[in-house]
Amino acid sequence: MLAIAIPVSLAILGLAFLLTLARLVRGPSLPDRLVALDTLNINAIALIVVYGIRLRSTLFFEIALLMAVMGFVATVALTKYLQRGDIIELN
Amino acid sequence: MEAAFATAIAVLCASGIYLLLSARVLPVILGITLFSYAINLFLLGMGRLSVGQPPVIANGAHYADPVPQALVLTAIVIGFAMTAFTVVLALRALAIDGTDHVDGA
Amino acid sequence: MSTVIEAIVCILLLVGSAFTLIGAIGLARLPDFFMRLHGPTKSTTLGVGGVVLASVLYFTVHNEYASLHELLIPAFLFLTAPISAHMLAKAGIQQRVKVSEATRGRPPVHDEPANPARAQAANPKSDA
Amino acid sequence: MALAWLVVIPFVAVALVAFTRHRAPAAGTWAAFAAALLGLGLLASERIGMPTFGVLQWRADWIPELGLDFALRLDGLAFMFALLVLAIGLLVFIYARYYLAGSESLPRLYALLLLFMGAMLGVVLSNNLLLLVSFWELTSLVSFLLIGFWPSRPEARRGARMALTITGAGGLALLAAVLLLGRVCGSYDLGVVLAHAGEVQRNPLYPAILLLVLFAACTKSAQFPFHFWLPHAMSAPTPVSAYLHSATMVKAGIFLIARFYPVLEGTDLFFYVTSLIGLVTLTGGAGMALVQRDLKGLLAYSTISHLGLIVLLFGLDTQLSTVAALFHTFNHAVFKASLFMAAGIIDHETGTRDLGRLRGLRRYMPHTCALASVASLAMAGVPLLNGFLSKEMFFGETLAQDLLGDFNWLIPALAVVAAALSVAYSLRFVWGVFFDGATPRDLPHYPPHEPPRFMKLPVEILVVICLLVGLAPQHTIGRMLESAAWFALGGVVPAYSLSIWHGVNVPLVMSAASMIAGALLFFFRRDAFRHHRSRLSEMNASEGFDRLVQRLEKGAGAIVRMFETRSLPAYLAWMIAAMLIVPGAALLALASFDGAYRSAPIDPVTLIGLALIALLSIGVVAVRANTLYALVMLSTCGLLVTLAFVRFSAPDLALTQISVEVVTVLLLVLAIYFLPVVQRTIEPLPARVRNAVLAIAGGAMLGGVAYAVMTRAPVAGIAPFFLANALPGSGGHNVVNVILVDFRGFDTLVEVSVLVVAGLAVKALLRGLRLKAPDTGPGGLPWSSQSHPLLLAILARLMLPLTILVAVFVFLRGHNLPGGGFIASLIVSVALLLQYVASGVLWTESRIRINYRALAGLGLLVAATTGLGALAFGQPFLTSAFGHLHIPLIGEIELSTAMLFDLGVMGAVVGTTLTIVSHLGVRDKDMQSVEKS
Amino acid sequence: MTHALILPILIPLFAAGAIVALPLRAKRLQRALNVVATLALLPVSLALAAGAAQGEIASYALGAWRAPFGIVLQLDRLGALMLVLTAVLASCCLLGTTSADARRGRYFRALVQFELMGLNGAFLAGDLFNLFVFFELLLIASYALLLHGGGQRRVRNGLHYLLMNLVGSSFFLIALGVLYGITGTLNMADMGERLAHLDAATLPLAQYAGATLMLVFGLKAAVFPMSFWLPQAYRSAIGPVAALFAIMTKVGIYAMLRCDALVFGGAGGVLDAFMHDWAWWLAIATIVYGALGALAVSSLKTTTGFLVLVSVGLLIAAASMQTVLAWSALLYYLISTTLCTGALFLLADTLEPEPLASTHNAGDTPEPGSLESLDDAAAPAITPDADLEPATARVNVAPATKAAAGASTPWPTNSAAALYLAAAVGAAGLPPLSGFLGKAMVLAAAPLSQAVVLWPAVLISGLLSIVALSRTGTRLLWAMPAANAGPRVAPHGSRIKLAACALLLAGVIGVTVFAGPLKHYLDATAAQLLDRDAYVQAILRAPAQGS
Amino acid sequence: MLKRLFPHPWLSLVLLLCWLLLMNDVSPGNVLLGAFLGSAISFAVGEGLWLQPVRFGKPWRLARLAGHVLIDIVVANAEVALLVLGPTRRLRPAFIEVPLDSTHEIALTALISIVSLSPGTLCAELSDDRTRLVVHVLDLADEAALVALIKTRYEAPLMEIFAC
Ligand code: NA
Ligand code: NA
Repeated sequence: MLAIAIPVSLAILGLAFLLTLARLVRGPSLPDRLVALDTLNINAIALIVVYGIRLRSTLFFEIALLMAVMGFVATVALTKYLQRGDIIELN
Repeated sequence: MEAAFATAIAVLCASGIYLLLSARVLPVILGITLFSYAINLFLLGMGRLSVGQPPVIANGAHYADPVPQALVLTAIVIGFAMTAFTVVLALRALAIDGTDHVDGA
Repeated sequence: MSTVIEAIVCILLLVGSAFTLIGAIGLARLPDFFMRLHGPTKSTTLGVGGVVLASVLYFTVHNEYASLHELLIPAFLFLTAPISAHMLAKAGIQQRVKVSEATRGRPPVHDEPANPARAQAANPKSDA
Repeated sequence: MALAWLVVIPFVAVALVAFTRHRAPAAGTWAAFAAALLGLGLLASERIGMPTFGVLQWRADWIPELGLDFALRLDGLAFMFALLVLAIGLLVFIYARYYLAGSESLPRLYALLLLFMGAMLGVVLSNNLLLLVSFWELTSLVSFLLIGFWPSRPEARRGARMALTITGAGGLALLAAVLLLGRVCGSYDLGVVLAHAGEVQRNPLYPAILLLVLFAACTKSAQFPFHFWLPHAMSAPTPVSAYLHSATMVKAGIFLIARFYPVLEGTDLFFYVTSLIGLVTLTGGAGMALVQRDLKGLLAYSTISHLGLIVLLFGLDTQLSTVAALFHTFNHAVFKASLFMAAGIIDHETGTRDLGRLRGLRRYMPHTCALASVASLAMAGVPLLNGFLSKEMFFGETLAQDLLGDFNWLIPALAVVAAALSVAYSLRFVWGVFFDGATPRDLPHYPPHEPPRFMKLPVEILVVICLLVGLAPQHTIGRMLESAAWFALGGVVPAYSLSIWHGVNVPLVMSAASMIAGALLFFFRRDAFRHHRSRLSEMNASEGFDRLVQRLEKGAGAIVRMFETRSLPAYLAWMIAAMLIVPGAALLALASFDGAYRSAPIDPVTLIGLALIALLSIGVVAVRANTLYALVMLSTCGLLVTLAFVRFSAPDLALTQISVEVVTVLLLVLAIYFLPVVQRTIEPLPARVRNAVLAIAGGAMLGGVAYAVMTRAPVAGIAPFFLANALPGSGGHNVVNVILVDFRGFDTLVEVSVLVVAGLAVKALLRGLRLKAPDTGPGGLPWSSQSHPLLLAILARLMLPLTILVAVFVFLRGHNLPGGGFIASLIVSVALLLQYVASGVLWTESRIRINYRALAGLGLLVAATTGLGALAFGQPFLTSAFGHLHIPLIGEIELSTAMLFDLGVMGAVVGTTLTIVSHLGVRDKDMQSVEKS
Repeated sequence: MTHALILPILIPLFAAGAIVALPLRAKRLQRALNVVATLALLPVSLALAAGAAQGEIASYALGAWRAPFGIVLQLDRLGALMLVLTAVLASCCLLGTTSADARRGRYFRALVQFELMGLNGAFLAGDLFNLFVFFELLLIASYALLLHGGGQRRVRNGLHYLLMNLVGSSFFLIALGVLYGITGTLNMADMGERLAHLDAATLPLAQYAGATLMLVFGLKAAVFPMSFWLPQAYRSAIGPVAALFAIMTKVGIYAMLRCDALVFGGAGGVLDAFMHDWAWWLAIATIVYGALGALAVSSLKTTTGFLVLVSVGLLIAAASMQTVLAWSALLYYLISTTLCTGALFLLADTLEPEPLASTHNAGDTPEPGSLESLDDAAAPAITPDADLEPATARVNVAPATKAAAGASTPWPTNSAAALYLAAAVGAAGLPPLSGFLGKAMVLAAAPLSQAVVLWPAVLISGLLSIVALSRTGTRLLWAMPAANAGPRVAPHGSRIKLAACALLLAGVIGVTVFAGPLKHYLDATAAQLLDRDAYVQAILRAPAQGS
Repeated sequence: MLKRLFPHPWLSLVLLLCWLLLMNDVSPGNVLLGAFLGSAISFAVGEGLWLQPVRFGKPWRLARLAGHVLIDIVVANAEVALLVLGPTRRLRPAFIEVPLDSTHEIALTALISIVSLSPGTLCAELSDDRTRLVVHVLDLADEAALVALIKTRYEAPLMEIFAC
């Protein structure tokens, strides 16, 4: 059962990844692309978790965890740039 | 697998080189990054491709070659140092010349 | 691994994937930025949530050992996703993204007045 | 040993002069005299003990592997030249003492003259050809300094450089010739080379050797077409001209021809080239001498002409001509040195050397007049003086030679012409300066008077020698000449007689004819001048040389400018092209890129992923003009690379990639704030085409090589050892991490140093950095007025402890699971940086008081000190130890020194990362003003 | 095993770490650390050289992991020689660095120590990747040092230098990857062993990697056509830094020799085709380009930069011959040219001082055209000198001028001129200094077929160097600029710079006088270098160390 | 004593919990290590970096709220999934303003997070004076009802929990 579900799941996630990527490319605005980038990060987490199940390996946990912990920082930086320009301000 | 991997490296490398040769700072930095992606993958490939065999000792019998991975890690760190240096130096140049042209003209 | 558990894992996997896909579809086809911004939350919450639950269940049974650490992944996402969304929305507002005409109300804009501080620093030739 | 002293003494004297130059300038003078006298004494004492055709040798090892010894040789030829160098040197020293009386620069002059004396003695005494080249070039160098003795004069600088360039070039040619000779003969030993004459002439390299030697000789001896440096060298003080440019240095070329004569002569090439050069120089120089206005210029061209005469004599295909050459070398040295000194006296006392202004000095300085007149007549070849004798021999040999066949008459004819010119310019010198007219016109110093008594002494001595040699040649220099000729001719001296009267013969008639013609020419000189000035000034070779040098400089500039465009893209393009073409050539030999090895079949998801990597990288190129979009593309590409690392069994790489990616994005976002928002593509089309070609070729090659290697079966190298020993040897499951902190921990240590340097460099660069802050954001939209959204600030703080916890986890587990100090440190860094982003620098730094730079240094020290610990146990640096600690209740805890090492790494990385990023967005000036208040 | 082997790396590492960790105000301590650490390298490297002179190849297995698995440092005659050279150069540069120099930017002392660490590490590395890492260290430190003092020219040239080398390092990694991919090892001796037995089908890949590697080293050494950055980069560095950089190009040469001999098997090995078809001609092109450049520019630093290219060309030409004779000649010339160019760079600092007023925009004087416009004809309308020829002196020199001239120290002094002369003689390869001997050695070592090209190139380039240096020298030392009539005043710190320069030149004279014994050592060095089996024995078959 | 060791007990507790989750193992050693880290990290961030002191009034209210939120998320996800997949023209997007009563930083943050996490609503803006929340709604049927829902179902319990 899993032998089918995992590939299907991977395929679905892959499709989601592609659709998100399409938004990234289409834009049209910069915030649109940033949303897509942010979502790609989350999609990647899901992909890695499923891939870990497929390999029956827990070695990928740290990767997914790190993406969850750090991924948003890039989004924050980019969005803050759109708002304020300078992302590290004096005060 | 090898062919696809090599193709990806090739395109990454080509894009990287093209950008490296740009006349402005930012594309050059982007180019450095792409080029280093290509090289990191290339180095990884030099240990041959292996799937699902991370070099973490468990009960397995086969592991991916850990050496290229260690090399890539070092290369990434050094690349980061160099990129940071380049970026700030480019800013310094921008502050002096008022242009982001790599030649200052 | 019992079939039941395997089935549950499968369902969780598929549900998670499906919601991720729905989020992506939303992102792809919703008409304006703010509406599209709703998409990722599905990927974040039920999408990753489902997949992670599948993982927890799978490894717990597979390794015969309560493997809960994957739960930290959605936990962190739940913490961080709202920041992302909030910041993205603010960025969208600041960038004056097009808002679907059907939208009721308009977001408030907080423009910086022509900033003397920024202009003052404009001295490109000086390097002292 | 005495030979060595002969060469060394002048250098010792140089040191003495240099040391006493401030405190006791007079001591320098005495040191110079003493050196010359001592040298003369040594030379004489050595010579007296030797048979006429004897050879005295001395050698010491210098570089035996190169065949370069400090080997000296005194034979007849060397003796004659050494005698000239020392004797005229001594006279010049005396003369200079008065010429530069009271000047501060007198010690400098002595030092340089002594230096020159030593170098010149080295040239004539060398028994090793490489040594000879060394001294040869040293003479060029010293003459450069002497010509430029008064550096504030442009013509002195110009003359010095010209002389150095020409004679330096000759020296290089001589080096080449010597190296070739060494190759042919198997040794640089002069004796060996002289013994291999036949082999040298049979060797196909002979023409090259000959031409190189002649080139060297001609440059040094101011032969056409390299003669022009000599007149320009007249900016030197007159003692220098007397010494170098008449008696010694210009004779080095003559010496060289004489020295190599046994090896090189005997071929048509030798005779034709040498005689032709000599002939042209002889006549041309004489003609130019006649039209000079400058007294020293006249003497300079006359020197050129006489040197041409000597060279011509070497080039004539008779044995006796060589004897004549050596004879005239001696004679010329004597009378020309005295003439130069006389000219110097005139210059010294009148303040001018302009032949147009000088006249009638006989009345003011009769003694000098007498001396100069005798010397001039010697130069003119008047009987009873030494010049006459060698000129007679010369005429005789021009008749005896058989070089030109039907045109044999040409050489004697031209010889007579040149002799006539020589008579004319000699007359011009004596008559024009001392006799013509009653009073001199507007002299700078008036009235002129005789110089100090001892200033004339050297001239007197030289004039006496002219007379003595002219009257009793055989008794004065007969033996010396014979001995010198014996060595120049390689052991055979033809019969000749040195006497004043050989009866009425053709040479005597030629002499008489030239005298009369010369007198007539002088009488009608004004017409001749008019005629020549206009023609000859156009043929001024020195201007041609200057133009050549200028053109060379300009041409070189143009060529260099073609490459050194100061354009980075061009430089990179060159480099990448080289990196493609040169190694690519090796790939042509590759039979097939495709090896047989395959890892695994490809699956669709991976294929799509790899395709996306490729497409996204192209995307970055496509959208590079749109800064932020390109950055987003790049991030996405990085994300996919991360996934590729995951897919290809490299979890540690994935972790590193993620964390570095985040920091890089922060860095780049900080940077693009200051960069122009829209990046128009500014490269012209050809550049873009070039870039595209290089890019595609580069990509193809890298991909091809990757494919070629990956499809070859893996080699069992060092990896199995790591996999086998990570756990038992270092106590870690994660082999990659064990490699980084233990097996190859040293790399990591250095790599962290790299990072620390980057941090320092960035901090240094940020200091005083003032950047223009854009008034509007992307799309020309105004910035937001809300600087720190509440939600972000709160969540950033909320995340901090959790993130640190994760970092600790990643750090501790790194040895066994993906992770490690570097990744952990980036996690901490990002968490801290998030505070900066969320709340600003001041807020953050009022709460986190860490000196990041010091942290980085400490981290580095901790890591290094950990490595040092092993030394205490007799183990090499960085040897790790690990152990399992059993604590009741808690269980087993693994401790490893590698962990401490990793901790140091972590400190260094956190410190560096924050050093780099945390202040990038803040203008240094603002920061400083805050720090002050 | 002696731990002394690692001291040349550890001393600067600890010094640098401590300097970074110390608070900024502990200036004295930092300075003391810098001095002690730099000077300590002299006895250490001399002791190591004394050991290496015995002919043993020493190795040091870091972390007690034996070769080829762990990283080993190796010390042979060549490595020892380079260590000594570096220590000597560094000590002289240290002496030639005024506190004003150090203050012109930040972290100067730490950066110098890191640079030394990188250099020494590169000379000791027995592992190819370790060599890469040390290369990166010495490069990044050099970028930072190059920028020391700031200003437009430095920043712009620094950016170019950095990016060139950044891309170069990427190619280093490519070569390294391929070599690992086909040999499975990183230790150089081991890699050499494995390459020697490589199957023919894979050999071209090794040649590809080898050629790439050599070009990367060529980039560091500034071989044509990757040399265009160098003159401007060196020109913009402050004197002591540029002087220290005199060794930078030599690191590239060193790495070429090391890798060609140890990894690729020297003559008859993997790189034969590259050496003959490419390295040789690129070397000749470098010589020609360098000579033309020296002729085309006027500033002393730029001229010296181009002379560096000339010497690099000659060195690579010698390297491509792959014989004991040629390599020993190469090494001799390498020592000589390093010391001479170092001296010239130090001199340039005092003879062509940057205006001190604005440190940041210093040296940013606009230059018409893309090369420096030059000519000493343009510079000086001659001012009266106290020492005119008597004929004119009495008329032209008013007593007032003399008094004015005596009031302030006239600059340049005789000693500066003498030092310039010696350095120029050495750099141009004129007798009797070592530059001439080195050139003669290389020329003598060239086989006839190559001599046909090499000799004219070297001799003519030598002539052009003479022209360039004499022109520069006459302009700087003989012709007073019209703008500030009257004697110039020595820039601050000239005296110690001259002293440093004199020390370097004393080294040159030492190398000249003791050329015999030195050449003996170098012959042994080259012979050892080309004897790969000795390395394999000493490093791979060494008795196990540690536990 | 305990107060001294754990200046921010809730934080330390959360950290301990996270640590145990991270290690995926509840051994005494890990608990001890987790406790140590919980203490050490809270000390490290304690000075100024941490938030206003939190006083949990009613922990069980927190659990109930969490349950509510989870259910809402699942339900809303399903609803929104249909909206997304259906014809997009029928959607009724809107920006609405929600007046706020709570002032506690964490409570506010939690509220914004909850609103944003549940599909169909998205917090776009918090007014500078922290009195109003601008929420974007994907498909707004009844503004007043939604505002009331947010205030009663989420804000009120949060205010209770954080005792403000
Ligand atoms: Na003859
Ligand atoms: Na929501």
